[in-house]
Amino acid sequence: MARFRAHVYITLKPTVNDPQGLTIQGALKQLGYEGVKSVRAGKYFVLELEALSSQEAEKSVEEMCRRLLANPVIEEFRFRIEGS
Amino acid sequence: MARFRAHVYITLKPTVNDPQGLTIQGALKQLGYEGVKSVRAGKYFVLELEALSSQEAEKSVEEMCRRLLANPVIEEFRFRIEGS
Amino acid sequence: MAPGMDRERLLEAIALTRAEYQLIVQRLGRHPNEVELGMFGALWSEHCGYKHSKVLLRRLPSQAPWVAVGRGEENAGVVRVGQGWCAALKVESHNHPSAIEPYQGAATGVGGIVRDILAMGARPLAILDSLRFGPLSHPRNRYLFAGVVGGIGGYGNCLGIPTVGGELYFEEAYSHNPLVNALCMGILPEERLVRARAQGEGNTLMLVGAGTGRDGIHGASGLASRTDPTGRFEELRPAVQVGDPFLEKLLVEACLDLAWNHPQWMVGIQDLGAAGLTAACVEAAARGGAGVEVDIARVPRREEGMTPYEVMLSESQERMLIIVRQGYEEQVGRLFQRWEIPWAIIGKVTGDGLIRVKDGPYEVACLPISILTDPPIYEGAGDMPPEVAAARAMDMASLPSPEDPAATLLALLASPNICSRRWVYQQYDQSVLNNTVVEAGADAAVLRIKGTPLALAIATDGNGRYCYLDPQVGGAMAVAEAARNVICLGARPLAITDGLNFGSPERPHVYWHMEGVIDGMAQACRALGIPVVSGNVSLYNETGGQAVYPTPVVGLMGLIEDVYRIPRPGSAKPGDEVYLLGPGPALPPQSLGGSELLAVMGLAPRGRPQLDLQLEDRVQKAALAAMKEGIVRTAHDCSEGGLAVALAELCLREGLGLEAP
Amino acid sequence: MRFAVIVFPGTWSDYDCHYVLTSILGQEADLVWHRQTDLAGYDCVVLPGGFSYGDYLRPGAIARFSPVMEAVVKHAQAGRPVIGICNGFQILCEAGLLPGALLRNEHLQYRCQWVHLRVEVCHNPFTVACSPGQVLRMPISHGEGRYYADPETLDSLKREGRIVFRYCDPKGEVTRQANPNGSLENIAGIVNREGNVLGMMPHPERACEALLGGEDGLFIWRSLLRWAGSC
Repeated sequence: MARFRAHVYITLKPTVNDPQGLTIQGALKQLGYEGVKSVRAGKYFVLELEALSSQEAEKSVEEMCRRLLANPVIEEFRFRIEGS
Repeated sequence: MARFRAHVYITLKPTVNDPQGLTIQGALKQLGYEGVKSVRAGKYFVLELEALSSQEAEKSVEEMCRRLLANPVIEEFRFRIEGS
Repeated sequence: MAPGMDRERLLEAIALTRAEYQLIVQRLGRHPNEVELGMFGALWSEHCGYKHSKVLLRRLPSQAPWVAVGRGEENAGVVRVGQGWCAALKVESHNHPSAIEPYQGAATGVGGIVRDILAMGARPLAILDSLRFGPLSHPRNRYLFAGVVGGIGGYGNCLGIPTVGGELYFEEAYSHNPLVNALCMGILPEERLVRARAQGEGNTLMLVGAGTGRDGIHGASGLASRTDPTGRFEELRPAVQVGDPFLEKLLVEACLDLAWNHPQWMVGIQDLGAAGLTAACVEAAARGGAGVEVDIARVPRREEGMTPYEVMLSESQERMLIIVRQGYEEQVGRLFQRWEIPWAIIGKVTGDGLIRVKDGPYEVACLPISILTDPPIYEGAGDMPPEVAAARAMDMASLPSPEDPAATLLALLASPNICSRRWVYQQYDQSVLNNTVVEAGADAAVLRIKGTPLALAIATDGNGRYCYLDPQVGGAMAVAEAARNVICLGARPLAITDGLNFGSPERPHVYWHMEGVIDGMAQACRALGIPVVSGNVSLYNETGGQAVYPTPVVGLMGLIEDVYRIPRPGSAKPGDEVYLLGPGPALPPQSLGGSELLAVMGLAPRGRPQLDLQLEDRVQKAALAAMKEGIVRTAHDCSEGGLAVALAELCLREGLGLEAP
Repeated sequence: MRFAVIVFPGTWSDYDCHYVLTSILGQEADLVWHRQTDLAGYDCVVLPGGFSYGDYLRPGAIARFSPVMEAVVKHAQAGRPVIGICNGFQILCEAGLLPGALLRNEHLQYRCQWVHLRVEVCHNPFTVACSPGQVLRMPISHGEGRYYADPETLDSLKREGRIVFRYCDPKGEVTRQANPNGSLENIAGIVNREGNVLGMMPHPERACEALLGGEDGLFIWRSLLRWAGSC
């Protein structure tokens, strides 16, 4: 078994409105950061996992995202894996 | 002015316990992913911003994280910027 | 929705039949264009047009001296409760979106029902949630249950409105179609009553709140008006969106600031719910007997490149339409500015009885309001399903009596349909606004009206299994039980809002249940003297031809004259005597029809539930009279699980034992 | 005594605090919109409960930048009392007026229930009318109420007697079962070094009438009145 670290990024689908992102953008503007054109808020997970190979790690992280970590109705996911 | 995209990653400091991460790890185990040794839950923001240069973009994103996006008492932040 | 899509696929997408299309062409005298057809699809949908239920709903009594705004008139029903105060009441369903995305589906359901109460100029006082899922043994149902409860709490708690009651059932019949009905109750001084009427030629239409996006396109006509033979809802996923309770809280405060402090600046407030801007403008104009002109180029958007069709049908949440009196636009704009809410003038009231939609200089739609608000009405034909006839015929006398009654009682108390609901309501704020006298967990919640001795008791009831076996008796029991629940807290039943949930009305078996339930409710309302002042009908709750139980959700509000002298949970003392009012304790086996006992014994529903309305009325009046005399410390009603469970629950609640001969 | 009840976009206990202060305690209280920048003339500032800015990003993370907060900081630095309830406590921590942070409840759910609090110290404006060890009963209603502080901060809070309330059982025992959200050492309320700024998660304004379930919340408001009367 080898140790891997997976970085998972969950974001709302582009078609889904993001009131939290809008509110944060408003706050940044109030703080003087006029240059901010948009903010999208999402989730970030760091997983430490053991797997036989990086391919296997990739496969199981993909499944974990599809089955649990992301809500397919309103969210999308990306991830990258480091052999640690 | 040039357009930049900033990816901001906010994580709890290691000293702060993370019940959400523990709960997700438990759920993944129930789904059969025994190989998952730990899960840390955090936030992921994508900012579209205009700035004169990438250095300026770096500086303002750093400030935004320090002043608003992360709470220094309990959180750490990293970010990377793409010139889009 | 690609422009120029051929008519056939467009009709299918907006759930209009060919015959309905022909009717439009005939009444209009021409073919409607694409935007116009979309508007018809929305307003002639089952959800907005009540095509299959209007005939039956007329049977429900809706008049009483204390009714200020009755059923069908406005966004919510309003009744006078005394000392110059009125209460607004409405229930709404968000079943289909919650089946797709439980958290946001339920959350936006709460947002919608709160805006209906707000549109009457009422301060929202309490929320109740009436929920039904498939058995918890199935992971999908656990996911839906946790998501819906999370969404209701997430939205309601952020609004700062207490969620103080409701009901919860788990039945196989709801596995593919959970029911999520949300009720809201509000109060207002009678002179601040607002009507959603676009009237007064030249008055201004002002859209306030969130930006408009492509959310929920076909929400009204797509989701809620179609059966789902192959799980086709997945395709309409963008129909579900993320609610923004923060913006809605600002909307509540701003609209009440306008209605209570500056009523002279406006003539009406209308919520944007199903069918978005189309329904809001048309319904407000219809009530005002006027016309409207809307320029969608001035509608603030959240997405680029939206077509007129999309802007008129978008169901983006947290938006209200204000009909501003001419000349006060600036003051109203400043008021919403002060509350940090975006606003935009999007049109005006006209006198020609038309809705005229413009996109800058171009006119994209022009339709008579009278045709849009007059969809075809269908009368169905009912037919008792054979499996119901069979279940009723089963002999109840031959039922084995449980060998170990104690173990059976424990099994009943542990059954998901009876056990404690604390896991749910401890996630809901119970006491914000400092009005909650009796919190969730009692027979009904009680909320006081500050500055008066008055209080309002509120409960919801409705057993789908009873209605499945005998719709008449089941419908009547829903009303009777809701009345009993508020009476347990010393309140006189005042008004009902009913959430009706059925399968496809085009199927005779479903129509037989629907007609029976409504008749039964009407009978009980007449016998107990309680008017129905508002409601909602949700149809097509079925998947693959399998419909949910016919499920009426009766939200009933009662009036307490003196909140300091009501029976309250936890006030029984050792030595107090316990009286049973009504039939029993020995009852014929038939009374076990559709009971929870049979379910716990693993038996399929059978027999026919029983109810004697005249006796029910006498029991309720006697109980209230005893409470007025001040001789009742606390009370509880018999429902699922019968007398044994009622006595056990009473002991648990009061923390005392019971000796029964 | 004159109270300023601050109203941020999304606050909802402003009405409850204002009602208790005026209708029950007969004091003067104004609802002050978060854009106001002058709090001169007020004896006590109240940061009420609610979901300021919808609790987006973090509870209180955005409200702390509201224009009124500068005046709140000045008020605190002048030694005058500031009480932050629930969201108010979160805002005070985000603004650095109080140490530590309020994290998501350990069971990851919103929790509304009546709790018992043990009064740990009484030499401050908020509990001067209480006796040490006294048990108060009032509601909590929050999703992020788990108090956290690093070990050094915790030590200084203890050494300087700045922990004012701990969750306890009806008899006053500080137990694990009595902790409704996983807060460090059952901490429910703390004060700053000078003792004039209090943050607490439970809602005293919801426990001021027997009709609504309890009157122990009055001890805190009456302490403020007594403190103002004495100095």
